[in-house]
Amino acid sequence: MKAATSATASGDRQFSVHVASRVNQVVLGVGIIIVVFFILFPFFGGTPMTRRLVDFLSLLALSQLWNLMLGYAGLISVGQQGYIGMGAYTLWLFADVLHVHPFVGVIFAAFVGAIIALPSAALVFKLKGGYLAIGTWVLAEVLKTVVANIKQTGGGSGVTVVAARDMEVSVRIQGTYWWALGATLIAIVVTYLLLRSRTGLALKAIRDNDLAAESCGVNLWRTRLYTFVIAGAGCALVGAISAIHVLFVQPAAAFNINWTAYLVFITVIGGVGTIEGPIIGTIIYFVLRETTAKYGEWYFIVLGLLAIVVTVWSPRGIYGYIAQKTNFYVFPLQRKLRIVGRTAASQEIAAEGGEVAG
Amino acid sequence: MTKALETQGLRKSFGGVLVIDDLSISVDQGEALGIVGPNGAGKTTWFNLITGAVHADGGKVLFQGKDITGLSRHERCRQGIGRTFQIPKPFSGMTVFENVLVGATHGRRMRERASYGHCVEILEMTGLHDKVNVLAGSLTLLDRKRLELARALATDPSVLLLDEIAGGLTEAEVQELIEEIRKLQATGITIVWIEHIVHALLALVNRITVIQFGRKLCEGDPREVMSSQEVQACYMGGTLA
Amino acid sequence: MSLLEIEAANVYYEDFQALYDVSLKVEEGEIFACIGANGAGKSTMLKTVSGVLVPRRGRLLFDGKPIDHMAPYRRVELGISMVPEGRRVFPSLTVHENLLVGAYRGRPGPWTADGVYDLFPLLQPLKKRQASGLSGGEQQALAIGRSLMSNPRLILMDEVSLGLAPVVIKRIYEAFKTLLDSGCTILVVEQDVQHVLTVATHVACFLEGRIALQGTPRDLTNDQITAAYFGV
Amino acid sequence: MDWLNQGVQGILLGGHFALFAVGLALVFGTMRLVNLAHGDLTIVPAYVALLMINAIHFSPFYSIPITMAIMFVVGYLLQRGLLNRVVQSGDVVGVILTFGISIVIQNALLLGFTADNERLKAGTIDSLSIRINENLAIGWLPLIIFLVALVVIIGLQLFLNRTKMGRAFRAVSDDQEAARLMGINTKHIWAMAMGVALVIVAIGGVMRGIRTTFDPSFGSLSLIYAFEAVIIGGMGSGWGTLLGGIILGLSQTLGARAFGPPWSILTGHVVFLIILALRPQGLLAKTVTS
Repeated sequence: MKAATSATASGDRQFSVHVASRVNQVVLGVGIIIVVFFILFPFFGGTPMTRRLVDFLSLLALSQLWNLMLGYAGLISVGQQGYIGMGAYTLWLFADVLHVHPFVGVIFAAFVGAIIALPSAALVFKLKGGYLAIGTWVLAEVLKTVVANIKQTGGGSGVTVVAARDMEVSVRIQGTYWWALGATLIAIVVTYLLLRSRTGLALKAIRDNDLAAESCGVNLWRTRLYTFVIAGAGCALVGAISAIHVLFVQPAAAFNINWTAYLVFITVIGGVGTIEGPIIGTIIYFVLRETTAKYGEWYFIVLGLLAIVVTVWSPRGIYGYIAQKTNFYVFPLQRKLRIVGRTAASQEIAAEGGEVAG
Repeated sequence: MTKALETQGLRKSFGGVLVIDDLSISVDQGEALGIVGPNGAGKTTWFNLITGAVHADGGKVLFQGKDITGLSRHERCRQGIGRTFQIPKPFSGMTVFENVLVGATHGRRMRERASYGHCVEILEMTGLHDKVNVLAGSLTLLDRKRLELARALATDPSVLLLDEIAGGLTEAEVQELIEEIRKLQATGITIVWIEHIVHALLALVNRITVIQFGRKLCEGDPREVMSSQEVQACYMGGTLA
Repeated sequence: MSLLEIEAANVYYEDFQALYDVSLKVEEGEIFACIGANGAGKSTMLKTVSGVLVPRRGRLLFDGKPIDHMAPYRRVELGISMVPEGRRVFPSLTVHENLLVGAYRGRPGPWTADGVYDLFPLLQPLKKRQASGLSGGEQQALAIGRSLMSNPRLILMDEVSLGLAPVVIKRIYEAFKTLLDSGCTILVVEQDVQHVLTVATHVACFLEGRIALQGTPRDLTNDQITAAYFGV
Repeated sequence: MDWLNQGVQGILLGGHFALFAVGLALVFGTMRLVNLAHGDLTIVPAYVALLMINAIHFSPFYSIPITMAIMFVVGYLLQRGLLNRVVQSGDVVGVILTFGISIVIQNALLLGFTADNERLKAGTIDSLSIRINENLAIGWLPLIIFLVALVVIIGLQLFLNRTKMGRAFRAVSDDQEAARLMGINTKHIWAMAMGVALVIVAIGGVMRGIRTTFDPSFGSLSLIYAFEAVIIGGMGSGWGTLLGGIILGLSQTLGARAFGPPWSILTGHVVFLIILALRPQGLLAKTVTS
C-alpha cells in the first residue's frame, strides 16, 4: 500500500507516477493497526473467538485468491475444494507419516497445491467459460475419489492428524490462528503486488478485452496459469491449516463443494474484481453465519438467494457499487501519471491538438 | 532485400463463404501501403490472419522473412507487428496511461519503470497527454482511435497495421492523424493502412493494393490505381465522380 | 400518412451517439435509399427501425402507430422485416428451413417458399443444402427470401450488395421490382451508390450520424451526392 | 462372460446418463448457458414423484407424466423469470447464478426431505430381469430406461428437425439476433428450451428414483456425469450425447470389473479426462467450436 512514486527526467520532460494518494497513507496506518490487532488477538480474545477467526481468515484468504482468478483472469473454477482437500491430506502425510512439524508441513501442502495446478490447467484450459467451471469440478471429484479409495489414507472415513492432536492445545490454536492470519496476509499482499506488477497490467487488460490484450503482446495462457497456480497453492495452504484446526481429515468434508459455494457467495456479494470485495463479503458471510447458522439449511438458502439477487441486479457487488460512487479504493491500483515539464516539440503538438479540439 | 511482411497464398473461409482466397501481398521495408476494397472484401480478415486473431485455412505469413504462421498472437506482436482495431477495443477499466503501459511492458517487454519515458513520449506524440489519467472507457471516438494507435506504438512495432483508423473522424481530425502517421513513417516504421477515406490514403501511402472477394484485384501507384475504371467500379459500384 | 416515420431519433451505443435528430418519412410503395460512408449511421438507423436498438430520444411511427418500444418480433408481426448486414442466414439450417423460419410469425400474404424459389431460381436446387455451404450471393438471395417469407409491408435491407459480384448485385436489384409489385416498400442502406440510385425513388445521404441531404435522385446532382457522401 | 455382463450393464447405464445429458446440451445449445443447477434439477422430479406417491399411493410410473408437466412449468418460469436476465451477460454470470440456484435447491430439498435415502417403490419391476444365460441377465428396469432414452433422443431430434418450434430453437442457437429479426421471441424460446430440458430431466429423474435410492446430495454427480457425456460425445448432437453416455457407462462398469467397484466412478472420470486431453471437441463433433 506504500505510495510508489517514481520521477524520471529525460531531456526537459519530467513526470512522475503515483499509485496511492494521501488518503491511502491514512488508510495504510489504519490497516497496520488492524493487522497488529489481529496479530495480538489470541492473547486477549479468548479461545472460542480465536477459533472462529481461524475460519474467518481462512475463508478470506480463499476468496481473495478465487477473486484473482475470476475477477481478473476470467477463470471460473468451482473445483477449489480439490486443492483444499489435497492440502489437508498433504499435511496429514507430512505430519503423521513423514513426521514433519505440522506448522512446517503447511508449506509443503502449498507446494503440492501448486504442482497439482499445473497439469490441471493444461486440461481445463481446453474448456471455455462455464464448461471450464465443470471441468475443475470433475478434477476435484477425481482427487476426492482417489483419496477416498486409498486404504492408507483411511478411505472414506478419514484420518486423525495425530501430530496436531498431540500438540499442546493453546500452542495449536495460536499457531493455527497465526498461520491463518499469515495465509490471509499473504493472499492479500500477493494479490496486491501481482496486480501492481507488469503481470497485473496484463491481468487487467485480459479482464477488459482478451483479444486486444494478446495483440498488445500479453501472453494470455501464461498469465491465466499464474493465477490458477497461485490459487491452487493458496487453497492447499488453507486446506492444510484447516486440517490442523479440526484435527481430522475426511474426504467428504475436505473435498466438499460447499467450500467453493462459500467462495462464490463471498466474492460475488462483496464485489468481483476488487481486493476490497472479498473482505466485505467475508464479513457479511460471517455475520450471516453467526446469526442464521442455527437454522441449518435456511442459512444456505439465504446465502444462495442473496448471491442470486446480487448477480442479477447488482453484478458488481457491494464494493463495486461503492467504488462506482466514490472511486475510492483501500488498495489503490491505478497508476496516475503526472507530466511536469514538456519538450518544445510536444508543446507544439499540444497546441495543434488544442486547436483541433476547439 | 527481405520484405517487411508477406502473405503467400492465404486462404480462409467462414462457414462456406471463402473470405480470403489465395491472397499474396508483400510489403517492402519502410513503405506505406494502402489497402482498399469494398466492405466485406476481406481486408480486416487479412489483418486478423497476419496478427493471428484468426487462423488461416492455408497459406503462409512471413514477417521479416521468417514464417510466423504457427506463432501465437502475443508472439507475433512481440516480433514487431502492431495493429489497431477498426472498432476500438480499449481496456476500458484502465487509464489511458495504463493502456499504453500494457503495450510497452508486454509487447516491448520492458520493465515497467523503464518504460514510463517511452510511454510519455508516445502519449505526447499521439496527443493524449492531457487525458493520461482518464479511464479509457470514457474517451471520445477520436481519442479511442488515438489510443489504439498509441497502444500499438508502445509495443515498438516495425510494421504497423492500421484498420480504418480515420473512419468516423472529422476532416480536421483526419488531417491531424495523417500528420501523426507521417511522422511514424519517417522513423522507419512500415505502415499498412486499410482505409475507406481515400483522400487520407492518397496523402500518405506510396502504393495501394485493392482487394475484392478476398483476392488481390490490382496494385500500384495510389493515384493511378484509384482513378482506374476497374477500381472505381468495384469500389463504389460505378463511376460516380 | 407515411408508412414509416422517424421523428428526431437520437440513438446511442452505450455512451457513443450514433444518430443525431434523424427524421425521415418512407411512403408506401417507395424504394427509399440511405447512402453514406462507413460509420455514417445508416445501419444504426435500420437497426432502430427493426428494434435491435432503441432511440434514447425521438419517435418511430409505423402506419401512424408508435413502435419505438416494441420488441423486434412484434414489429415483424406488424410487417417490418429485416435483411441484416452480412446476411446472417442460419448456418446449420438448410435453405428451405431458413425460409420456414422466416415465416415463423405466419403473417398472411403473397409470399411462400415457392414464390421465393421463383424469384431466385438459384435457390431451388440448393433447397436441402446447409446454408453455411452457400456462396455469398446465394446466401444474400436466401436472406432476402427469408425476410419475404414474413410477408412484410416494409422490408429493410442492410448493405445487400456487400462483397457480392456485380452480376449478383444486378440480379438482386432486379428482384426489387417483383418485391414492389407484391406490395412491399423497400428501405435500403447501401454504400454502392451507383446501383441504388438507378432504382431508388427517394435518397437520404447520411453523414456522421445526420442526414446531410434528401430528395429524389432526379433532384440531386452527382456533385451534391459526392459532397454529402464524403463530407467535403 | 462376466465382462460381457458388465458391458451390457454399462451400455444400459449409458442410456441413463444420456437422458440427463441431453437436457444440459439442449440448454447450452440454445442459449450458451452452462446450467450448474442441472444436476440438482434432476433430483427434484424424484421428490415431486415421491410426494405424489405418498399422497395417493399409485405406481411411480403414473407419476411421470404429471412430474413432466410440473417440471416444464418450473423450467419455463425459472428461465423467463430469472435466467433470461443473464443469457446475454456472458457465461461467468450464468455459472454463478446457476451455482447459486443449485445450492438453494439442494438445501431446500434437505430442509423438506432431510438427507435420508429415499426410493420410489414400483413393486416387483425393479427385481425382474431377462436371463439370457447363466452369466448374463438384463434387468427390465435398466432396459426400459435405455429404451426410453432412445425414444427421447429420437423424439428430440424429430422435434428439432421437423417442427416449427424446433426450427426456431435451432435458429436461435445459430444466431439469436437474426432470429429475433425473423420474428422469433427469443425469451419465449429460451424458456421453452429450459422447459423441454426439464421435461426430459423429469423422465430420467423419476426413473432413477425407481432404480436406485437418492438423496438431496445426488445433484453434483448427476451434473458431472451429464457434463462428461456431453463433452465426450461432442456438443450439439443428440447421438453424440448418447454415445458419450454409453462410453461413460461402459467405463464405469468395466472399470468396476477391472479394478474393483470402488474405482468404477474414477475410471469414468479418467476416460473423460483422456478424451478431453486428446480430442477436446468430442468424438462426434463436426467442427471445433471456437
